[in-house]
Amino acid sequence: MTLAPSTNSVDPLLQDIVGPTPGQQLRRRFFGHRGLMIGASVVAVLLVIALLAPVIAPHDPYAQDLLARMKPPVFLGGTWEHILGTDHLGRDYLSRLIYGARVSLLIGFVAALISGTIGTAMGVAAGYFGGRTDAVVTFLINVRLAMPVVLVALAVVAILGGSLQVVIGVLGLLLWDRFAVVMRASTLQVRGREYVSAAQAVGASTPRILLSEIMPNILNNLIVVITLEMAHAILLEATLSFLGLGVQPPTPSWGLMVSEGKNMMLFEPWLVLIPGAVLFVLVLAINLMGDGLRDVTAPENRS
Amino acid sequence: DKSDGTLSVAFTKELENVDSYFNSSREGVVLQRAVWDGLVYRDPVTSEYKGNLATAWEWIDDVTLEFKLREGVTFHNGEAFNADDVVFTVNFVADAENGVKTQRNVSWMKSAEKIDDYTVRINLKAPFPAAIEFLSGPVSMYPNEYYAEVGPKGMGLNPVGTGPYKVAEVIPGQRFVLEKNAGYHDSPKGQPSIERVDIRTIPDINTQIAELFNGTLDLIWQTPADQAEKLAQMDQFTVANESTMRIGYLTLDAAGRTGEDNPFTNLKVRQAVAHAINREALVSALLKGKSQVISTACFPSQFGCDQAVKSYDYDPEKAKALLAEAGYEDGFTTEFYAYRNRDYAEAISSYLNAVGIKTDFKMLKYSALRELRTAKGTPVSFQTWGSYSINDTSAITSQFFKLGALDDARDPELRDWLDVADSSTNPDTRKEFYSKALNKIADNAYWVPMFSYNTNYVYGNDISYTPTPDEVLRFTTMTWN
Amino acid sequence: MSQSDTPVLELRNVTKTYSVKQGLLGKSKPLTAISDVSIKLARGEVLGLVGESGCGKSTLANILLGLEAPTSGEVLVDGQTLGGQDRLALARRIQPIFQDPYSSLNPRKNIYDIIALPLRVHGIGDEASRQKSVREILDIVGLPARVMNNYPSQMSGGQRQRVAIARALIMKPEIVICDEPTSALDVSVQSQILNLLNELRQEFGLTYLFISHNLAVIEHLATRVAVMYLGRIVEEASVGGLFDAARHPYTDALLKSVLTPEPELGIPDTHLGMSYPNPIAPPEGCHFHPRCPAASDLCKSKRPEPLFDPNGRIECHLHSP
Amino acid sequence: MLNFILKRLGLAFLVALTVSFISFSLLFLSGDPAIALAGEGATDQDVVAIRELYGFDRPMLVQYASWLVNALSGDFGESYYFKLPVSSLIADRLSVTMLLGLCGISFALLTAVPLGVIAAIRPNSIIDRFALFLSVAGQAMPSFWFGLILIVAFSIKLRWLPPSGTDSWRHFIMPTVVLGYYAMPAIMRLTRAGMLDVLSSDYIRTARAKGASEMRVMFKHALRNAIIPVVSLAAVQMGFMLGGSIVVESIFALHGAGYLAWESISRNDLPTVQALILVFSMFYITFTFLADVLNAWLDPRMRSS
Amino acid sequence: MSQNNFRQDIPLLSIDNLTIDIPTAAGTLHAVRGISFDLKRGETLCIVGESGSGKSLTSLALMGLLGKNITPRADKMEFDGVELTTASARTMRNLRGARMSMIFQEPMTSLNPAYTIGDQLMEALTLHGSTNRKKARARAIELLEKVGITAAESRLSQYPHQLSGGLRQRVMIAMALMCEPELIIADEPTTALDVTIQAQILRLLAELQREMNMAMILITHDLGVVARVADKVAVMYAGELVETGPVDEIFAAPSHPYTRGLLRCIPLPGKTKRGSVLGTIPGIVPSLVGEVNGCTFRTRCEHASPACRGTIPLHTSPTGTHTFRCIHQPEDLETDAVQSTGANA
Ligand SMILES: Nc1ncnc2c1ncn2[C@@H]1O[C@H](COP(=O)(O)OP(=O)(O)OP(=O)(O)O)[C@@H](O)[C@H]1O
Ligand SMILES: Nc1ncnc2c1ncn2[C@@H]1O[C@H](COP(=O)(O)OP(=O)(O)OP(=O)(O)O)[C@@H](O)[C@H]1O
Ligand SMILES: [Mg+2]
Ligand SMILES: [Mg+2]
Repeated sequence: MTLAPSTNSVDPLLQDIVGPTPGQQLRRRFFGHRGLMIGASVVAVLLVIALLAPVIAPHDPYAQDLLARMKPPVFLGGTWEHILGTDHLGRDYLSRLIYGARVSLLIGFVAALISGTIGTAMGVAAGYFGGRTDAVVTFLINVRLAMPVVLVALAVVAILGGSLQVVIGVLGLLLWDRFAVVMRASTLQVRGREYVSAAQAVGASTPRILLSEIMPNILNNLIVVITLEMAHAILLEATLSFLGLGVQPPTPSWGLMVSEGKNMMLFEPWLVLIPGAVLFVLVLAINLMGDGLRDVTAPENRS
Repeated sequence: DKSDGTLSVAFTKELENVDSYFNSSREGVVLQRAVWDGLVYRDPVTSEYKGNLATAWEWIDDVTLEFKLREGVTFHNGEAFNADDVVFTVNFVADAENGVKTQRNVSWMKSAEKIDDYTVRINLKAPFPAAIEFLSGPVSMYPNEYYAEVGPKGMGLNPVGTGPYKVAEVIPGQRFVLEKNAGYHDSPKGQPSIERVDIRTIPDINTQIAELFNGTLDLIWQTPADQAEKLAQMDQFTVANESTMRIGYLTLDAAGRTGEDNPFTNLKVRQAVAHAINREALVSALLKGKSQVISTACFPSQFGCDQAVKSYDYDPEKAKALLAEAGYEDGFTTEFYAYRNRDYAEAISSYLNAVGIKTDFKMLKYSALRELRTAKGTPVSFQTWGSYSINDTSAITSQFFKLGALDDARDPELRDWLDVADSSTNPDTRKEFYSKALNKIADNAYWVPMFSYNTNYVYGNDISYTPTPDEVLRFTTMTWN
Repeated sequence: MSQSDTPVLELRNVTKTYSVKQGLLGKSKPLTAISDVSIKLARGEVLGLVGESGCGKSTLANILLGLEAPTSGEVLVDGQTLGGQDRLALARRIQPIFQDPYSSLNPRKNIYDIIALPLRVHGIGDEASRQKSVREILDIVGLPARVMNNYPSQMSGGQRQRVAIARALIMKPEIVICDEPTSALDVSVQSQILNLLNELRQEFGLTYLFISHNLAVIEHLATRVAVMYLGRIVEEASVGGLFDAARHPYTDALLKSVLTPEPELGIPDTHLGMSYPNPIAPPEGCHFHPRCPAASDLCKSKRPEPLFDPNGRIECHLHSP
Repeated sequence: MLNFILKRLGLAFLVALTVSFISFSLLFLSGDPAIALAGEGATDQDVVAIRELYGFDRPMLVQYASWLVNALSGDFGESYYFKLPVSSLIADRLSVTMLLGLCGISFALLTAVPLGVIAAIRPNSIIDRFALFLSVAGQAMPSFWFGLILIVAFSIKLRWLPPSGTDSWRHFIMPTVVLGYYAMPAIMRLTRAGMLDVLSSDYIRTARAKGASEMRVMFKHALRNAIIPVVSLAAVQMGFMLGGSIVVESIFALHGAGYLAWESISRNDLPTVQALILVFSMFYITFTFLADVLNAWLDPRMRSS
Repeated sequence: MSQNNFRQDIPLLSIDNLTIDIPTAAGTLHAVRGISFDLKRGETLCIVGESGSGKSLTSLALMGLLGKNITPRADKMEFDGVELTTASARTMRNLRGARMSMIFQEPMTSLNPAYTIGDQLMEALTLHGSTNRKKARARAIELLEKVGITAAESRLSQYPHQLSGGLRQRVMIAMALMCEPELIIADEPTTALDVTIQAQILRLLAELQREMNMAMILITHDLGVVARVADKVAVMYAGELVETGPVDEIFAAPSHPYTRGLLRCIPLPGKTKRGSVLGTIPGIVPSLVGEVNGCTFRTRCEHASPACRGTIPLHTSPTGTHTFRCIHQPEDLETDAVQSTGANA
């Protein structure tokens, strides 16, 4: 009785009883994850470039000069006037790449947002309400998965014409499947937890339970899927543009640039290599970010 | 290769049906000229008409043509050629019910009748001066018994004609193998010398070039200018360039179909557009080769295509001034449509942007654009027309300025003049009225004609070939070196 | 007070049937999780509910909490059917404490938000008065006020279970449904929680339904005990009556199986069979007969009728009237 | 089991029906098919004649119903462009695509599964990191770009492989790689995750406690269980792959169904596009169905129910 | 130390100063520290302790199943003369399953779902010997009958998911016994089971052990189980053995404050007054990451004093079989009987 345990506060054995908050842990893991940091920084840099495009770009990306077509980049014997050379209409390649970042990021982001909204609503509803709702959603997911994405997207874009809005809309309406699948599974998992029953037993309304008990606990998965689907949308847009049914010229899209450069691929391979490489780096960075986020948020989800 | 006597050729587009009445593509024309013959033949160099399956012909009246047929000609399947074949073919294709795809090529004919085994008459619906031209082009003669049996589908899979080449194999859309017709009649087309022609569809130009490098292709054509230029720098290939009848032009919504207040209803705006575009630069930087800047709404070699019309030189300042006069000091924004040659269209739209006409660029599939133009019209669109290689102004100007669905000018006076020119049998009257119409089109800048197209032919040095300006690949005139 | 004869909580002939699917697309079959269960809870008593895993204890608790609707039968609170009552009103009177202190607290919320949730849902008080209530209840369950800003992951199992108790009690309910509240805890922590529950009951006059498979705990805490087997209550009696003189062979086996820390005693022989029945296809007759050491032919064919007597209730052919 | 198969078939049929309706209505919105049918350079008379000939003025549901009834008997109508029965057109092209898909999925499985297993056996090792990098990088590589690079490298610069065509097995190497690599990361990850999961499971500990050798533990006890989800994934990927063959076929000029699809879209060849969407969906549906049956057989828990 | 049988004088298993350190992100986790005990043939040792106290790690270390990145250290860890710390992987493999086997806690997940019961049972035998399948099958049937499974023959072709938890645990026991091992380690074999089944399984295990004269280590956190099954008891707290001794001595005269606290925590039917206040051990188990010194129980101990941070002596009873680790003499602890309540965290 002489020494009550709680007064023994300097004892080293007692140190770690109150650990860091989940937020602190998350931050620590976040900054400790190399892939995540690399991916996030690259994405951040590209984002800044995209936002500041008018300031950074050395030339007007639309200004053509038919007398200076397909000038090679500086490292292949070009001039500093056009660091990455010019395209088949004599437009500055670097400036077009910089403006292209806007297109890719915009498409990735908005398409992921649209599909995320659709998929999350479906997935959460299926997971939470189960029964018939679940059956319908599962069926819809099956139908969606059975439709060949590239083919359907191409067909729709061909029909409606390839404006930026149409491409974003088509991708947004096609890529919700993974959201629905993941959100359904996460909701199902969280729904079985006893704190949900506790909230129900307290009399909390369904919207309240969905918003304050379920959503915060599936948000991490949602964020991971958003990043991965963003990458997916960006790649798909590039593919559509490559096949000639994506966004329309003169809008500089990287996929379109590859497609345009493709014609001279055998003679001027850099026309294809440069935009493809930038596209690769962006998608790689987003994927690294998504993977990192998954790593960082997963253990928390388990405990 | 020369070693195995087979010439490997690439087509870029998939050909829908080898039956020449049921496709509308250039590739189809190439095969048509190789596999079938027409009654008449026009020398592509001299433009002189010669007898082919017919030996002589004469106009009985304005609407009746009589032909004497060549004797002793047989089809590839052994069927003999005679008046029955001509009568059957003409009656079949002239009947709209049978769904010939290119109605314009055949709809001027009413029927055919047999006079005797080697004499036939073709009856026209109305006087049609370009009849011989058409008969020397798209109208080829089919074997009546065989065609009655298999129809267009069977003809497409297993074509039979009288031409210099027999079809040995067809994989629809992918591959056609031709073999020399050893018993080819004494035709003005000449006798074939190359044994076999192996045609594959390779849509991608890079792949075509790569195969050319690898020696698995001997000849490619319609090669884009930039690539052709590079290939010409290499020793092992010959690059030949020939002009074609296709022209590129802008059609402007002068009639206000997209809205009464459309800027293009204003003549000054249309003229500003014409002044804004540096057509010389387009030709020298993008099209290259034998392309030329044109100012009339037809291809210069076409009958009646008067070149002495108003021409608009590149003058952006003047364009801006005209726009200001028209009340568009700050320019305006308009939709700009195109369906092919995205790079040309982009370059054009960029010129328009430079003088203040901001374009909202829309690239559509041909059918979608055509539907849009038919239904509502478009403010500006970049169009091209190849006239089916028919060397007559009626094949282009009359197609678009007679108040049809694609007529953006909708000028009744033009229609009347063109009607006269199309149906008159007097060449001078025709010339006069075409000239009047073409001058009015130019003065009013209904169209902004831009340039004519050209075609590149790239082939190994072991082949000799001289391409013709009608953009038809003629295997008969090719030889191994 | 008339309240003394009306039970605060009563189940009348409640049956709950789930339809379960086997495999991805298998046929769904009915599974009767609880069948024809009737119990009464008088004010201030602790009804202990024991039974094997899967016998329907949690299902029963969920029905009482309104989390599941019974397939048939009635739930009455103060003599009134549950279905007609307002869910919110009900939530004020009946609150749960769950088994797993890890999954019963939302890991994304801090302790204050977790405990204050019932107040928010019911719109009680303003933020300041809620703060005060939470502080009070934390004190009552023996947690320092500073844990309010902690997250569940920063606390031990015992502490979490105290948080769960605080959440259940903040609305001052009359009835607390404890579904195995200590079985996930180490014994050294279990006793703390049991003491706390006991204290709270005395202080606030709570009524407990206490579910556990640990008979020692039930004996320590309960005033009355109900024994469940495969969805049915097979015996019910006062705690003294049951532990001193079990009547149902299953209860008997249960009691025998309790291993007390008495080294001089060996491992008991329960004489039970091993064939634990499939709840989807329960055996004919008495559900327990395949394992019962005293089963007769009658038990195989005919289900025993429940017998009510002053000792409580028994459902066994050995004790039929 | 039979019951399972029947129900699964019913579901598959419903999915196929829905897909067919969506694809039909989608393309029906595409405007006037008569113009597409007439082709470039047709005159107004041509278009009018064609519209009447094909009866495009009927209500959509009527057209769908008649199309569906015919489709059920394998008649997808006639291609607007080729004037040939769509079914025979597709049948001609399908073998290339199927072969390509088969090669692609085999390539993906043969590289991804071993890599995933090794990565799981040695987590955090160099091989694991390499595999992980490969999977992230692989997923980021645009396949059209990858294909073009391969052509430049192996056909033009090195001249090892033919750039296009289907004449020999060498023609299939690059398309196989380009088609297959995209499925690799997912399969690799799933194998790795499945193996890791299984390896930390209690029954693996049991097997080790019995004295089983590491090889036996890995291949007899672990892989058998870890492979079950991979089978489903491979089926899904195979379905996607056939849909993704559009890009590969257009790059390598393979005249398969994917290329036909692309061209048909460009040509507004409605019946062909409709049929192709349905055919690709049917492949997906069939593969997932087969995978489910295979899984049911591989996994005793499903087998007995 | 005075048993009667001559062979049993030599311990089958002898462990001295077993230490297990686990590298983690936060630092080294000193999960098990300085554990020593001996076990003879036919003897049952129960290791009891709170969740996370290192019971399973100890048993896995014996089996050589700790995994690649955890290496146990010990002055001695001998099984029938074979030093386990230095034994080759092959030697360990030959021992495992054949001479020492293990039963795990989770009957539901410890069997491979992809193979039949028969396959898995027979594998245990065929892995270690010259037996053919037929003999292995006969042995499997024999053992299944022995563990009380009826219709053993037909069970062989069943899959694990077709059996209930109790049956699976019996299969696990049968599997552990296939090669007639000399040592069997059961890690909480009944925690997942219902009380009635627990009693049945424990009874079965004890019978078989006696019959085959095996040494058994039974791990549990249930003092009731310990009391009924054990010959010897080892009480673990936070990675250390705080008290060991013969079962009757431990229960009659628990010495370490933790052992005493534990015994006070559980309500004893018939002894503890119903509804009375139970004894408690306030506080929580300390983290073992980083430097660990002194008595780890001091944070929860009612007798704690600053001296508890220093070296802790090991007291041995006069009989020499009962030991415990504490700075206090047993007599000092005897006097204190105050029960702390739970509300002082
Ligand atoms: N949502 C549900 N759907 C289908 N079956 C269910 C559902 N919930 C419970 N069951 C089944 O009902 C029966 C009773 O389950 P319940 O959870 O009430 O048992 P329990 O006595 O609480 O068991 P435990 O001691 O393991 O918690 C079990 O067979 C269970 O599988
Ligand atoms: N592979 C590992 N990596 C990191 N820590 C581990 C690992 N295995 C065990 N531990 C930690 O070592 C400590 C002892 O674990 P052990 O499994 O031996 O406990 P136990 O006494 O068996 O507990 P229980 O009664 O819960 O089974 C625990 O704190 C545990 O978290
Ligand atoms: Mg339960
Ligand atoms: Mg353990």
